[in-house]
Amino acid sequence: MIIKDVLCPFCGCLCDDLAVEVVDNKVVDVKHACKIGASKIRGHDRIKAPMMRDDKKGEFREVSYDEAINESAKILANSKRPLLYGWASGVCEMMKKGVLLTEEVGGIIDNTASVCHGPSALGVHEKGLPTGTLGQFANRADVVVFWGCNPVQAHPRHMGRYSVFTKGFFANKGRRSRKVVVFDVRKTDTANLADEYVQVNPGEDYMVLSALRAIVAEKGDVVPETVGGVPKEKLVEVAETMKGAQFGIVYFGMGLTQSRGKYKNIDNAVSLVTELNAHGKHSIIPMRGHYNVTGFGQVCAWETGFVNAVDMSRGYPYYNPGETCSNDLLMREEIDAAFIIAGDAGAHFPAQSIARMGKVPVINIDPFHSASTEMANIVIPTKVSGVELEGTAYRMDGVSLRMRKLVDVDFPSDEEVLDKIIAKVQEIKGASS
Amino acid sequence: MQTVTLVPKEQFKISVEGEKISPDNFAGKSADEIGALVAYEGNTPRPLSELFDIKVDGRADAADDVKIEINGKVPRVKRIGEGMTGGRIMINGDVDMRCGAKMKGGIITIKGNADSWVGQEMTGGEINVQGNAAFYVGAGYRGEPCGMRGGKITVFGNANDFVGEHMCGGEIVIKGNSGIMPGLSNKGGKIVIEGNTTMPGSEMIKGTIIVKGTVENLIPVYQREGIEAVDGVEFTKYVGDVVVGGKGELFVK
Amino acid sequence: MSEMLIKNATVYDPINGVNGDLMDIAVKDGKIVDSASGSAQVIDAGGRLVYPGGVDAHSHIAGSKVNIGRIMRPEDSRLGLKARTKLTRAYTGYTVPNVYAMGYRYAEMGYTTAFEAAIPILKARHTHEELEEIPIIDKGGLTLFGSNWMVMDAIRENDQDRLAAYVAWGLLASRGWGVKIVNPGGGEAWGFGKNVSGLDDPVPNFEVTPRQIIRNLAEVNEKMNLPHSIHLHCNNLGKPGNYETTLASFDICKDIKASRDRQSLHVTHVQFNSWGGNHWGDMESKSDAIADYLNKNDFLTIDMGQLVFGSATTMTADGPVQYANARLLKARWSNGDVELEDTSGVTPLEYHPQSYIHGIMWAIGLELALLTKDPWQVLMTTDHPNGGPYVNYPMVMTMLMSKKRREKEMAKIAEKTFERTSIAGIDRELDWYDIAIKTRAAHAKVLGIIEQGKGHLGVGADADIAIYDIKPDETDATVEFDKVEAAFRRSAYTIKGGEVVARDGEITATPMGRTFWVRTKVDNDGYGRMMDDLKLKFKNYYSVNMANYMVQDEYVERPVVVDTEYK
Amino acid sequence: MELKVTFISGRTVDQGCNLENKTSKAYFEAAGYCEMNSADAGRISVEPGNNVKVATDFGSVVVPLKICEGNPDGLIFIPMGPWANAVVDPNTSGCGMPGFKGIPAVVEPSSEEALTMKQLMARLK
Repeated sequence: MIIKDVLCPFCGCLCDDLAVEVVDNKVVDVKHACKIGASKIRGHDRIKAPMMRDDKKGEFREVSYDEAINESAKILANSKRPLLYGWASGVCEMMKKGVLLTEEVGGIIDNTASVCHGPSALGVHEKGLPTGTLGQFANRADVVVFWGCNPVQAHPRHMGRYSVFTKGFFANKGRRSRKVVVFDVRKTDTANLADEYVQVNPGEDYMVLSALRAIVAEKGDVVPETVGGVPKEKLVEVAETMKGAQFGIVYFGMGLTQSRGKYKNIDNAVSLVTELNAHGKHSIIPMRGHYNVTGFGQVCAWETGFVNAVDMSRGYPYYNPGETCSNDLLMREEIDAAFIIAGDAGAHFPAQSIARMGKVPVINIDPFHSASTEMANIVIPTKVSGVELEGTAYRMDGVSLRMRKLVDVDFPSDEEVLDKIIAKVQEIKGASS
Repeated sequence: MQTVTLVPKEQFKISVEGEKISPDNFAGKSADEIGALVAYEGNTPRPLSELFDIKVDGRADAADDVKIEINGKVPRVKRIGEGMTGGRIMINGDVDMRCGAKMKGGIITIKGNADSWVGQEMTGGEINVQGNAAFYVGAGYRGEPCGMRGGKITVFGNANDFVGEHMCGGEIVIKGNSGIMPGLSNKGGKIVIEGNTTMPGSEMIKGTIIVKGTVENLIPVYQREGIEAVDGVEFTKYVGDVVVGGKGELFVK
Repeated sequence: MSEMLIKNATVYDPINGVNGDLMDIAVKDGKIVDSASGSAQVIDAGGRLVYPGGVDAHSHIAGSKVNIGRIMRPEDSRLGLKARTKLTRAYTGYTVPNVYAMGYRYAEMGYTTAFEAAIPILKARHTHEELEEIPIIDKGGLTLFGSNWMVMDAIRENDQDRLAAYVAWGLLASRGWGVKIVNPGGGEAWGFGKNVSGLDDPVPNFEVTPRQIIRNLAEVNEKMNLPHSIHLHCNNLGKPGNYETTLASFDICKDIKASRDRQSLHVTHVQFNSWGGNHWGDMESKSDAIADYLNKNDFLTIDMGQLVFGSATTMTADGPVQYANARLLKARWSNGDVELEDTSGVTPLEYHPQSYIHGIMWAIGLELALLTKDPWQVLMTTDHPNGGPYVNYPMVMTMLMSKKRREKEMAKIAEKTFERTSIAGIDRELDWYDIAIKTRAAHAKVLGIIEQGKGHLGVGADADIAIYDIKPDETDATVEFDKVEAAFRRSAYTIKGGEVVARDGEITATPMGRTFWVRTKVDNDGYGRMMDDLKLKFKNYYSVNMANYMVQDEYVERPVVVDTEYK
Repeated sequence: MELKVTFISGRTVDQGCNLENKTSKAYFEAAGYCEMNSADAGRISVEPGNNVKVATDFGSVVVPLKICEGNPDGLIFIPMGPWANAVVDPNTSGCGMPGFKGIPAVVEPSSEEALTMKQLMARLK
């Protein structure tokens, strides 16, 4: 059987045109996907059963789901400052349950954006986000800027489907309709495909953005001859290109969010784009990583008013990155339990943070053996969303789509596990109050 | 005059939200009454008496006549002195985040280091940090148009990034160095950095930043206005940020 | 099953002509019935004011615009905090509350129904995800069609059957209740940073005019026999002098016969579109001209879009106006273009009484309601959260009921306001019956949900009832406005579907409400032409596949589907 | 022989393909290496496939070298993952985000073995 119009559960592109051949409840072929998406849908070795161990250095023993769930609930219910982290490679239905569980246990919920596009949200708090859906950019953009992102490696179909090579209603010649500019600290594969590559010194993007804003505002006379390693004449040339666009789009990535200045880079980039709207139409959009990391931000915002890093310890939400993000808390050694689900803190946090996680009980909910599994006391395997489970995901531009189920498995879903943990936590808390 | 002495019973690992610790909340209260006030240790409400040894000498009706002395380090107690209108708090050690947030009057002295957001959104009063301060000295909450609006913060050591973000009034003095981007998007007030800093005054609309040490990465959107003396010392004066049509004054040695 | 008897109620139920009668109301299985048995739960209203549950026909309560407002404004979400309880989830926010506060606060004020005013079809799934999480109230939403390529192409090619087929398909795809038109054509022009300047300014690249868009959608709306009329946000919103465009927009639909017992045109938040003058310096109120038109024509209704001083988050599918606002105010700006369909913008702002511009806007909203004779023609809204958040409705209600209350507000407002408005000279004070019309009955009538049992207390209606702690015969609302406002802020009882959901302004139960949507059968060859065009647009221009586009049943768990047919 | 450089981490296709395959050799090969240009490699006399030790104020890691001429002089790259994490800056700059890019580092030839994901994690327990 070939299942058509399948959504890809890997990156924020959330491509929805895959064709997957399933024979005897097994994926045998994946068409139209990129190499990463195909690899994800074809699958990898699974954790076969729930496991527990008291000593993180010891071996796991297989346990029943009930035992693993009850133990997890006990740890969370008795914790004063539990961190519930991950949430990005799951569907929205389970994220809602995650917020509820966080309320129930008075913990902190934080998603993978905190090591990815968290600073982009902080930039949005400062300046907003003039953006649109990916089809808008595909149909119209004649100037395409990639800043600190490398879609060839991280979002392999992005340039083909949405941003560069695709033909649109107005941009009807595809690649030839568009001028492509890449800002980066090194000449990436994406830069190799660009019409213009601007090499910026590491950590000096902010100043380059400020200089471009000044030039766009015709106040370029104050700009010195070189900014952030870029000659002024090159900045003037690029500013003219951007100003001359009928429709300009800036895609940005972790080259901005993780470099010096962090969210201020996003703040400045949004300002540049906003100011460019005095000339043509301009938009900006973060290149989100996980296929539903955007969904977590949406769910968390409508549930709590805040986009991530929400501390529910007082019964109402408090949000303050720098204070309530995972790495803030881990580096302060405040956390007394960690619940890692649908995201791999172990593989993507700095070693010093993980070492601190090593000192507290860790519950890991994941279909696969990850680096977090190595740090865990309890491991609960679940379904792979978007392959074995239906549900909602938000593309990087905030368009939500329904993930399809391709094969049946016996594992419970994240949502089912969360439901059971919530029920058990309520039972424990109810008994003690 | 009422003097309240708090001695932490342990070094808290999990942060305690100590917004009740202020002259306004303590005025006229006995040790028992103060001990019954609740602070949250993580998600767990705990009476102050469980967390601190509490001693009260004398009595006062108003915050102005209350002095709180915290003997010991409290690097995991947040929000001390929040919203206080008068009186004094003396912290004989380090203190956690948001100390003196929304403070309106009185004096807080921190003998050790202050964690981030010291004097967040304060409108009056005085905070002295004798050690170092972390991030966002005198800044605002996320998304608020104004950070500090009035009062004075002095940091005798170094401060980290984003000093005085969105500052609308008041004065901040950093005796040591500051991290990147002090005075971001400020709309008023005065920041004096006696040591070195990086990228000061971006998007400054109004206000004054004086850097007595060296400036690394002067952001490329300031108009140089020539040499001007401040308190008898000559500085190069810049005006900007020109991108936002700013009239802020940046004095660089 | 469950029965309830509300005794000694002073009832105002305008749809059934009940005007302050002292009576009992019986409820059985969630509906109003003739009488109750002896085992019914009895609530003694003690002569207090009883209204049907409030209905809000135009409010921005769910979807991507609301959520970007939340994401952009953490400083708003730190307001209005209320910790969770065993019954309720945590509340956050003032202008952009979280989904829980959204439902709880309506219920606490005696409101039981609210309609989301703008659903972009491509993002409708998101809207419904939020609607599904809003507790207690019943909901519906209006779908955006005013800058849609399918719509404009069908109009340009003069193919109304195809247009109707698309509108039907779009309502189905978005699970929408009605046809919303925002700044017709302007959303497409904004795709390249431009706007349309008026009703006869052709939309770039599509060669149709806003006038044609309004006219064709209005005609099709009536041929489809939809419960609601078209719902129009006029061109040139937010610009001095725009009242002329507004009046001309009214005229487009003057000769269109409504297919049901309702208006054939609803124009929304008209406060923002009743401005005279040529620029900010000489801006003035033209509410008199608008009200005069309403007084002479009964084919249309409007809502106020009342301004409330303080913090607001403006959000609209009118993208260009939001860019202009944000630039003017140097405020944060979010824009949200939706491919092939529409756009949106969100920007926070603060309304200051000392700004005469804001003063004039404040006055216009009230003038529209007070100068228009027929209370059924002007609904009370704040265009939440554009004019200010809906939690201020009780204050607006007292402004309509009391000249003294208005005078108290006027004392705070810049004097120049009163040279440019007529509010100071208006003596009219609405009564309890008028307020019942303006806050529930007329909303239900305008939306076309009377048949669904909304907005009234007749037998068979939903048992959505608000009891307020006020005795109409002992209360002079023109003087005791503080008492009235307090009563409206916290209903003594809010009953939703026969269940007490709030008591003295505190939530007591959190049932989930239903969602209304419309399914229209279009059975002619226009449907085939529409599908051919649609498939082409998906193949070439949409960034999602057609098979993944339409909102699935999973997203509307408690639907109320109304079927109609295109003739 | 050592070279002062700036270190960044980031995504790659192969690292993405093995995100759910982290105990495998393929993941090690996809994420456990360091890229620099050939001029820099020449400066410390290392060849592709040789191990180098990357050290920052926050830790050190040994990984094999790859050449990428897109890197300017003085810039090294390790794909995001446990190997990069051994040397990134854990401090969150007051905004929650550790320093994954732009970290001053020193790189030198090394005769030590590169560790597997499991071995790296074991050091943190």
